[in-house]
Amino acid sequence: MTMAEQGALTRNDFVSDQDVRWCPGCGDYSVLANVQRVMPELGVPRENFVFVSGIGCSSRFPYYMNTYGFHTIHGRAPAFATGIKASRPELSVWVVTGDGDGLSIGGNHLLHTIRRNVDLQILLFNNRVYGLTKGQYSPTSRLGMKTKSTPDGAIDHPIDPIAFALGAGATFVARTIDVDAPHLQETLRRAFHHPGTAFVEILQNCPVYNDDEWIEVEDRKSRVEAALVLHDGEPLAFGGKGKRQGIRIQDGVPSVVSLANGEDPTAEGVAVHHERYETPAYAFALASLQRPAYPIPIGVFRAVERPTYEALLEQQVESAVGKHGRGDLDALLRSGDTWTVEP
Amino acid sequence: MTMAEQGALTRNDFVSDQDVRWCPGCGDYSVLANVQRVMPELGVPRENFVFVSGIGCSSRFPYYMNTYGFHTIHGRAPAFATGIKASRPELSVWVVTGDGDGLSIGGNHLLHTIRRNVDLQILLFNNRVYGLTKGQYSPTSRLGMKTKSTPDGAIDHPIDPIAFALGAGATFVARTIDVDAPHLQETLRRAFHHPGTAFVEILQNCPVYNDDEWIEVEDRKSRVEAALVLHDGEPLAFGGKGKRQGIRIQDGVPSVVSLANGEDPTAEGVAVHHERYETPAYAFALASLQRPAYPIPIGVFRAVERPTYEALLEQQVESAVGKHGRGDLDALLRSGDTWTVEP
Amino acid sequence: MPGKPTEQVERVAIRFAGDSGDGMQLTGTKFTEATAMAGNDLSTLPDFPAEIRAPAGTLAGVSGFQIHFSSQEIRTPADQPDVLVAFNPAALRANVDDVIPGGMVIVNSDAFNTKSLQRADYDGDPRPDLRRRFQLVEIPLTRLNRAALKDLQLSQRDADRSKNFFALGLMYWLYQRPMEPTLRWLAGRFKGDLLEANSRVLKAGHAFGETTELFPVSFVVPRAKIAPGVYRNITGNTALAWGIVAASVQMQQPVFLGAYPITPASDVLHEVARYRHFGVKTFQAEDEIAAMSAAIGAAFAGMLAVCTTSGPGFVLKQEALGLAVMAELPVVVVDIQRAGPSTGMPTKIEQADLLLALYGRNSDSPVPVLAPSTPGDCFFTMLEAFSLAVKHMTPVIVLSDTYLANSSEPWRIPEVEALPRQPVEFRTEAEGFAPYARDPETLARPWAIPGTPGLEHRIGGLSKQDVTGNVSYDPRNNQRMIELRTEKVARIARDLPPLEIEGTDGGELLVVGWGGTYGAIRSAVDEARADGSAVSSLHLRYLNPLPSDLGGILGRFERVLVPELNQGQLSRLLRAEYLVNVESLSKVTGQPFQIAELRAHIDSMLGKA
Amino acid sequence: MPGKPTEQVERVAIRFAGDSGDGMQLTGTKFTEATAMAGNDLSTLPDFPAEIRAPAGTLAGVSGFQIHFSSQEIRTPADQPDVLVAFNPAALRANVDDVIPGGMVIVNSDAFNTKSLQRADYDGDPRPDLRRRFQLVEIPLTRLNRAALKDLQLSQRDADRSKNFFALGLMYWLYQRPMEPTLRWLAGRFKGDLLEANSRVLKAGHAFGETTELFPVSFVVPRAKIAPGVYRNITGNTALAWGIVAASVQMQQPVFLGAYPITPASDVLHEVARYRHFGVKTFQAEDEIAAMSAAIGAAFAGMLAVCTTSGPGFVLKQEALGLAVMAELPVVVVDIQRAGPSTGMPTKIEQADLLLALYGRNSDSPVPVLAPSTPGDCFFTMLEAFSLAVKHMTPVIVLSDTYLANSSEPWRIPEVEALPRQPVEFRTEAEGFAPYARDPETLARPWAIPGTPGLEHRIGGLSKQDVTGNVSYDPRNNQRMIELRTEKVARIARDLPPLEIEGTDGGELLVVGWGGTYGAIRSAVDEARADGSAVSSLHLRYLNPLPSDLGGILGRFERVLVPELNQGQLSRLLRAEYLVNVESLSKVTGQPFQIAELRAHIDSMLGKA
Ligand SMILES: Cc1ncc(C[n+]2csc(CCOP(=O)(O)OP(=O)(O)O)c2C)c(N)n1
Ligand SMILES: Cc1ncc(C[n+]2csc(CCOP(=O)(O)OP(=O)(O)O)c2C)c(N)n1
Ligand code: SF4
Ligand code: SF4
Ligand SMILES: [Mg+2]
Ligand SMILES: [Mg+2]
Repeated sequence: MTMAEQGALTRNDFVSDQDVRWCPGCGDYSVLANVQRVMPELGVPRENFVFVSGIGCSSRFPYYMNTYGFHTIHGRAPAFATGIKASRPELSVWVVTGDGDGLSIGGNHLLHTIRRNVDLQILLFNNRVYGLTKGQYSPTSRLGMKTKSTPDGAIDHPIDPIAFALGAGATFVARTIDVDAPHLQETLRRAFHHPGTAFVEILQNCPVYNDDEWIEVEDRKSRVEAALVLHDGEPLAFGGKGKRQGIRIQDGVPSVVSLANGEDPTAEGVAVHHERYETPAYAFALASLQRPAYPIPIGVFRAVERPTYEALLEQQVESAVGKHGRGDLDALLRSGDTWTVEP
Repeated sequence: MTMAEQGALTRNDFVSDQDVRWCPGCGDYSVLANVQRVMPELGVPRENFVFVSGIGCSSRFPYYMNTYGFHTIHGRAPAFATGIKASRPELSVWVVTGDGDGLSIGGNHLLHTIRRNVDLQILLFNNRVYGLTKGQYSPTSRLGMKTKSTPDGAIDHPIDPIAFALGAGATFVARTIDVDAPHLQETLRRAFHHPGTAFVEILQNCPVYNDDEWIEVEDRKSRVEAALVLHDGEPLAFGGKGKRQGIRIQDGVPSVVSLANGEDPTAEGVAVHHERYETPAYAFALASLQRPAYPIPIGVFRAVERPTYEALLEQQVESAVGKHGRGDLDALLRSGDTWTVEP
Repeated sequence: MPGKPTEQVERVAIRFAGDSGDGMQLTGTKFTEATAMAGNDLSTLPDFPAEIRAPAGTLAGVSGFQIHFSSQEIRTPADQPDVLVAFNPAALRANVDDVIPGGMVIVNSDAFNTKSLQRADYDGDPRPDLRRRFQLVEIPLTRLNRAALKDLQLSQRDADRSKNFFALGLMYWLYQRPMEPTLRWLAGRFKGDLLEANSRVLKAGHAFGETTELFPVSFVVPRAKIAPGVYRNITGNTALAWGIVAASVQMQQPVFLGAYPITPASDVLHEVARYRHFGVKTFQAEDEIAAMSAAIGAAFAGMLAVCTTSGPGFVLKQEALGLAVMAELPVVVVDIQRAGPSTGMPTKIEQADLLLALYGRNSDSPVPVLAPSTPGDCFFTMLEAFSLAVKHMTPVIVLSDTYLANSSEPWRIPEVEALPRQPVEFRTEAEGFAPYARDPETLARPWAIPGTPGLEHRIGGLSKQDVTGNVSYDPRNNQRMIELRTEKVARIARDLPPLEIEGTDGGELLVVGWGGTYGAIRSAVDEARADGSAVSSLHLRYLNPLPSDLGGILGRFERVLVPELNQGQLSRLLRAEYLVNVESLSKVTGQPFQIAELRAHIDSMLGKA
Repeated sequence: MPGKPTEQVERVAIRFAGDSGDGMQLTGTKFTEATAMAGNDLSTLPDFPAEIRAPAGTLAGVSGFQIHFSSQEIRTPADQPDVLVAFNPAALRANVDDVIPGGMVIVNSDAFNTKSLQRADYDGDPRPDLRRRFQLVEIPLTRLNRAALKDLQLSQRDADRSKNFFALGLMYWLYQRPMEPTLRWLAGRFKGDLLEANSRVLKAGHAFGETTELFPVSFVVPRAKIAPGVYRNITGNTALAWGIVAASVQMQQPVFLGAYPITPASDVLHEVARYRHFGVKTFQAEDEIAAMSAAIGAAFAGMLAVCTTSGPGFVLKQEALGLAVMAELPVVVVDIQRAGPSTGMPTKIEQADLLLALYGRNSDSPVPVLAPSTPGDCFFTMLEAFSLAVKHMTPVIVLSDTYLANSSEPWRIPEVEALPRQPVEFRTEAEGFAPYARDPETLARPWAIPGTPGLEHRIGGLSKQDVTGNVSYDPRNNQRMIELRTEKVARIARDLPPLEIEGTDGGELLVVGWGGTYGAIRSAVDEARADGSAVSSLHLRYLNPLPSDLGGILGRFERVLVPELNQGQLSRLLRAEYLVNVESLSKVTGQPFQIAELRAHIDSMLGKA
C-alpha cells in the first residue's frame, strides 16, 4: 500500500494471517486489539511500521501484526530496533518485550536504548512472571512469590520498571493497563508522538501463571482507590466520594493526605502533576509510590524533549558531507603519503 | 594468618608482590593506597577478603591486593561475586569495576546484584572513559566528548551511576573522590559496615585519556562551590563565605536558594539530609543535581537496611532442614511410587 | 478373569492424545505406573505442544503421551503406536497417521461436531475413511462419563474433566492392568465428590470394557524378565537433578546451581530447588552469562558448582566457560540440547551442540565432554561429571537432550552405599603452596579456597605464569601453559573404562552412536544381528577426550556408520581423529530415530534391502 | 655521496626500541616512509607494550618497531633484526637477544646510569658482555641532541623529546635514505621552535653519521624491482576499514558498523568513524551482543551491516549470529583474532578462532568464512565478504589477526574503476513475493526491506516454513530447511576461483596455510624450493566452504604440512573433510612464525636437516 492510499487504512489492515496463539483470557489479546485499532490513526503508511520483539509470550506479538516484523532473540530487541531506527529514521519502530525479556536478560539493552533516546516505542508487558517458560518468577515478581523455580518463595527485591527507566534518563515514561482500552489507546498515541524513546509499562494479566496480579487496578471499582490516574496540570488526587486523598511531596518525600470532600487539594499541599519538569526527580517520586501504602500511578509520568540518537547521527553525516563533500573513494585511497613506481 | 593474629594486620599485609602497572598520575593509585590502609581496621582476617573485578585498568586492582582475588571477564564481576557471597556469606567480598565494565557491558549484572541486595562492596571507578582500550567514550562520558571512536563527538546521553543505582533499588549509595583520602576512607568504612549491596561511585582521574574530568571537585578550592558535601541530619548547604547556598526540594523538584551569611538554612526551606528515608525519592532528587546548574553531591546519599540475598537464602536452607531434616539421599531415591522385582 | 476371552501379546505401544486441558500427561503417567506394577519392561515419551497454550480443540493445543510396554527388554517408546486413544478430533488428526496400519484407534464419538471438526481443520468427518484404514472404536465417552456421575453434585465442567479416568479404566481392562495404584493415588490427591467422581469413573470405564460389545477380547502382556531390585520410573531431567543432589551427598560439599530458565532445561532447576534441605543453593540468574559466572564464583569459593541450560543459553555461557578453563576451576555445565539453529523448535529433539561444546570458545580451550545415553544414566553421568571436574580441576560439559529429558523408563534404584564416595579435599597447607603447581599424575592444580589462611592468591583470565599463576606475556610460557591444559584434559582418557562393543568386536559394520540415540541404535543393531547380519554397535559416553581404545576398534570394522540427530558432528570428529571413512546418517526433523529407519539403513549398507 | 665509502647489501632489518614515551612508533613510521621513497620492498611490525602504560624506563613500558627492507621481494618483517637501536637499558634488555649474533646494537650511552639499569632489572652494566656478542655502537645521544639545540628557547624536557629525530637522521645517513619526506612532514606538523628543533636534530644526526668515527661505512640497499603503480604503506586494520568504506561506495548502500571496543579491533571502529561523509554510520554499542544485534537490525533495514571484534567479543556475538543464519540476512562479522584462551594476551598474535567461527553456535548453523593473507589483502577481503553476503543472503565471517592488523607493507593503490561494482538490489515487486522463496541458482531468499509497500512480512528465529517463512514445527520441513541452508553455503564454492599452488602442483610436500601466516610460509617454502627441495605451498582464503579443487590437490602430494598459530584447527578440518593424513605444525607463543623455524621443519620433513 502506498502513502496515497493509507488514509484508507483500517484495523483489519494490521491483522496478519497467522492465528493468535495465546492462552484463553491472556491480557495480550487486549493489547494486540488496541494496537491494531490505533495504528490506522497514526498517519504512517503500513509498510513503514516495524515491530521488533525478543522471546516470550508477549514477544510473539509481531507475528500477529500485518506490518514488517522481527521476532529476534531473548532480551536483545531494543538493540535490533536501535540498528533499524538508526539506519532508517523514517520508519516507525515499535519494540514489544516482557518483564523477563526486557528486565532480566535484556535489562542492559533497555538501559542503553533509553539513555540514547532512540525514537522507539517500547511496550513492556508486565505480567510479573515468565509465561512462555511456564511460570518462573521474574524481576518484577513480588518478594516471596512461590513459583516452580522458587518453591520457598522469591528472595530478590523486585525492579520497578518505571523507576528503572527514570534512572536510565528516560524522556517519556508511562504506565497503562491491558484491559483499559481508552487509556491504553491514548497512551499508545502519546508514545507514538513523542520524539525519542517512549517507554510504556503495560500491566498485563497472565491467567495461567499469575492470575489477577493487577486485579486491583484492572477492576473498575477497586481502581478508584488503588490507582492514581495522572493528568497533566491536575493535582495528585485519588479515591472515591468521601474518601478523596492526595499525594504531597515534601523535601522529595511523598506522603498521603486525606481531603475533605470538595476542598481544593493544592491548599492541602497536594502536588500538581507536570509531565515536563526538566528534572526526573518529581517523576521518580511518583514511581516510588507502591501498594499497599500508596495507589499505583497510571498515565504519563514524564514527557520531555531531547534530541534523538538517530537525529544526531544524521546530523553528523550531513555536517561531515558539508565539511568534506560526499566521500570520494579514490581520494581516500590516495590520501597521505604515497609514492609512484615508474614502469 | 589466623583470626588470632589479625589484630596485628597492617597496610603492608595487603600489598601484593606484583608491581603496580598504572600510568603515572593515575587516580587508581590513590584508591589502592586508601583501600590498603582501611583493610586492617575492619576486623576481618585477611584470608576472608575477596576482591573481584572485571576488565579495565581499574579491574587490575585485585592483583595488587594481597588477599584472595579474581580478575574475571568484562562486565561480569558482580555475578561472580554473587556466586561467591551466596556460597560463603562469611567472606568479605569487594567488587572493583569501571564506568565501562560496570555500566556498559556490565550494566545488567550491576542492576540485578543491587536489587538482590547481595552484601557486597561495589567500587565503581568513574573516569568517564575507557582507559584500558586507549580512550573511547564510556556510558558516563559527557555529550559531545570527542574520542577515538567519536571523532565528531559522543551523541549518547550519559548515565548517572547514582541515579542508576537508585533506580535499581539500592540500599546504600555513595559518591567519593579518588584524591580525598579521608572522605574516601570513611566512605569505604561505611560501605563495609552496610549490610547489603554498598554501591560506591569513585570519581577518578585518567590523566592520559580524560585528564581533569573531575578537577572541579578534586581541587580543594573550587570544591567549595562545586561540591555539595552530604552530612546526615544537616541541611543541604554549600558555597564559601558570602556565597552560601542551599538546596530546596519542592514537590520533588530541587532548586538552589542563596543564603545570607550565618542565617539558618532550614528557615529558607533548605532540605535537611537524611540517609535513611524509606523512599528512594529524596536520594534520587539529590542524584539529579548536575553541574553546572548544581553542585555535585559527595557522600552517602542513602543507607537503609533490608535483608540480604545470601541471608534469605541461608534461611531457606535452614528452615528446609528444620521442616524435612537433613536431606537423606536414599529416602529421596525411593520417594514416590516404586516397585520391587523379586529375584 | 471372568467373562471375555483374553489374548496374549508380547508388546504394545499406546498413545493417549487430547487437548492440553484433557490431562493426557497425567493419564499416561498413571498408565505407566500400573504397567510398571504389572511387571512389564516399558519406555515412555510425552509430546508437548509448542510452549504456550493454544485455544482449546486446535491442532496447536494437542498434547500426547506414548507408552511402550513388553514382556521382553525394550529401549524405546516404539516407532509407531499400535493403539491411539484420541480425546478430540484435533488429537486424532495430529496423531492418527503415526498409528501402524490396521491399528486400533479409540475416539470419543461425543466430541465429533462441526465446531470441533473445524477447529481441527477437518473439512468433513474423517471417521468413514479411518474405518477403512484402522480398527476404529467409537465410544460416547462424554455421555458415558456423565451418566456415571449423574447423582453427584458436580458442575458438568468438573464432571467432564474426569473423563480421562474413564478412558484410563477402560484401557486398564483392555490390557489387564491393576487399578489399585491409581485408586490409591486418587485417594491421596482428592477428597469428597472429586475423589468419588474420579474413582467411580475409573471403575466405570473398567466395567464398560468388560460389558461392551466393542471389545471382544482383552490382552495379556506377560511379566518381563527384569533384574531383581527396587524400581521406579524416572525421566532424564529428574535423574539429572537427583544426580546433582547425590553428588553433593557423596562428595560432602554443598551444591550451587546457577541457571536461567529455558526449555527443556528449566525442570532441572525446578527439581533441584526443592532440595534446600540437602544444603543445595539454587540461583535463578538474570541471564545465562550471570548463571555461569556465579557458578564459577561459587566454584572459586569451594562449592560443587553446576549450570543447567539448553542450546541458545549454552552459547551465551561460552565466554565465561573459557575463563573457567583458564582459571582451572571445577564447574559442570549441562546442555540439554534442543532443535535449532537459533530459537529453532524449542520443544523438539536434536543432538547438535557437540562441536559447540568442543570449539565454542575463543582460542584453544579444551573441556571434557560427557553424554548420558538413557534417562536413568543421567543420574550416574552427573556423579561422574562432578568427580572428573574436581579430580582434574577443570570445567566439564554434559550433553543431554530433549529426548532424554522428557522420556522415562523403569530405573533400578541404586544402593547409596554402592555409589562412589569421594569427599572433596581442599588445599590447606601453606607450606610450598603455588596456585598453579600441578599434581604430577593428573596435572590438576590445587583447589585453594578463600578463608584458608596463608593461601591468599589471585587468578584471572590473562595468560598465566607456570606454577605461580602470575600474569605473564612470556612466549615460551604461554606455549607451555596451553599445552599443559590440553594435556591435562587428554590424560583423563587414562581413567576411562574400556569400551564395550555390542556384538562381535570386528566385522562388516560397526554402528557408533552417542547420547540419547542409544535405545534406537542398540535396538536396531540387535534386531539386525538377531536376523544374522554381521553388525555391532558401540555407544560413546566420553566425547572428549575420546577413549584410547576407540581408534583400534574402528580399525577392526570394514565400515563404520554414525547415526546422529545432527548433520554429522561426531563423524567429523572421528574422521579427523582416526582418518577412518566414517559414514554419517543424519536426521534433523526434531524427532528421534525410529528403529525401523535405522534398521533399513543398516540392511541397505549390508546389501540386504 | 661525499666522504665515506659505501657498501651494498641486499636486505636489512632494523628495530627501534625505547620507552612508550620515546616515540618509537613515530620514528619507525617515518623511517618506513623514507624507505618506501627509496624504492625498497619492505615490511614492518610494531610491538606494543601490554595495554596500559607502565612506569617510564621499566621493561613493561618498552615499545618497539621493526622494519625489514630489501632490494628483493620480501613478505615478513624478518625473523631477527640486523640492527637494534635501543633508547634506554630497558629497551636494550627487552630486545637485544633477538638481534642476530654479531649484529649492530646502537645505544644511547647517556641513558646508562644505576637508576635506569635497576629499572631494567640489570644487576650490572651489560655493555662489556654485549661488546663481545655484538657490534656495539655507543652514542651520547642525549648530549649530542642537546648540543644541537643549545641556542633554542626549549625546556630541556622538550629538547630531549626530539632525540628520536637525531637517531632517525643518523639512520637515514647509515642507510642512505632521503630526509625530505620527513622534513616535509615536520613542516606540516610543527611550527616555531619545535619545528626548528626537530628538523635541526634530524640533520644533525645525519651529519653526525657522516663525520663520526663510529661508522666507517654507510650502506646502500638498491631499489627493488616492484610492479609500477602508485603505492602507499598500509596496515591490515586500515585496509580493513577502507575496505568497508569501499564496499559501501561500490555497492551503493550506506554502511552500518556496530562495534564494542576491544584490542586489537578498536582501531577499525576508530578509522571507519572518520568517514561519516561517505554516509557511514558507526555505532559504539554497550556490548558485543548489542553491536551484533544492531548490525542485524540494520541489515534487515537494508544497510550494508558489519561488526568488528576480537576473540572474547566474537564469542558473545554467536547467539545473535545464529539468528542471522536463520533469518538469512547479509551481515559481515570481522574477528581480529588475538592470543587466548579467555582474556589471554590481548596484544599478542594467534589464529585460533577458526573452529569457533565454524561451530560456535547451537545446532548446525553454517556461515561462510574468509581470511585475508596480507595487510593489503584485508581491503579486498572486505569487498568480497560484503558481495558474498548480499548475493547469497547470509552472514559472512572474516578472520583477520593481530599480526595483519598491526603490520604494514607497501600497497599498490587499486584503480577504483577496476574494483568490482555491484549495486545492491532490493526486492520491490509485490507480485509473487514470498520471504523465503529462493533464487534457484544461489538459493538466496529475497532482500525485502521495511518501507516497501506490499512486502510486509515477519521473520524470526523459530523454525521456518519453506517459502512462506511462517513458523513451522513440521518435521520434514525442518529437515528440508536445515539442508537448504547448508546447501546454500556449500554452493558458494561454485563461485570460487581455482586454487593457485606456488611451485609444482604435485610432489613430495605441500605446505598449506591460511590467514596472516602467508608471508612466513611463502618465504620459507620459496627458499626451500630455491635450494632444490620438492616443496610447494598453498594458501587458503576460503575456509568455508572449502574450494572444490582442494581435495584433488592434497591428494597429489605425498605429505601435507599445515603450520598454524593454534593447536591444529585447519588440519582437523582437512583431515575430516578429505581423510588426508595432514601433519600439523603448531605454535601458540603469541609470536608470528619465523621463516627459519618453518624452513627447519620443512627441511627435517624432507630429510635435509
Ligand atoms: C538465551 C535464552 N535464554 C532463555 C530462553 C528461554 N525464555 C524464553 S522466554 C523467557 C522469559 C519470558 O518472560 P517474559 O519476558 O516476562 O515474557 P512472557 O512470556 O511473560 O510474556 C525465557 C526465560 C531463551 N529463549 N533464550
Ligand atoms: C568481551 C570483551 N569486550 C571488550 C573488551 C575490551 N575492553 C577491556 S576493558 C574495556 C573498557 C574499560 O573501561 P572501564 O571499565 O571504564 O575501565 P578503565 O580502563 O577506564 O578503568 C573494554 C572495552 C574485553 N576485554 N572483553
Ligand atoms: S502463559 Fe500467560 S502470558 Fe503466556 S499466553 Fe498464557 S496467559 Fe498469556
Ligand atoms: S589509562 Fe587512564 S585509567 Fe588507565 S592506568 Fe592510565 S591513567 Fe589510569
Ligand atoms: Mg512476563
Ligand atoms: Mg573508565
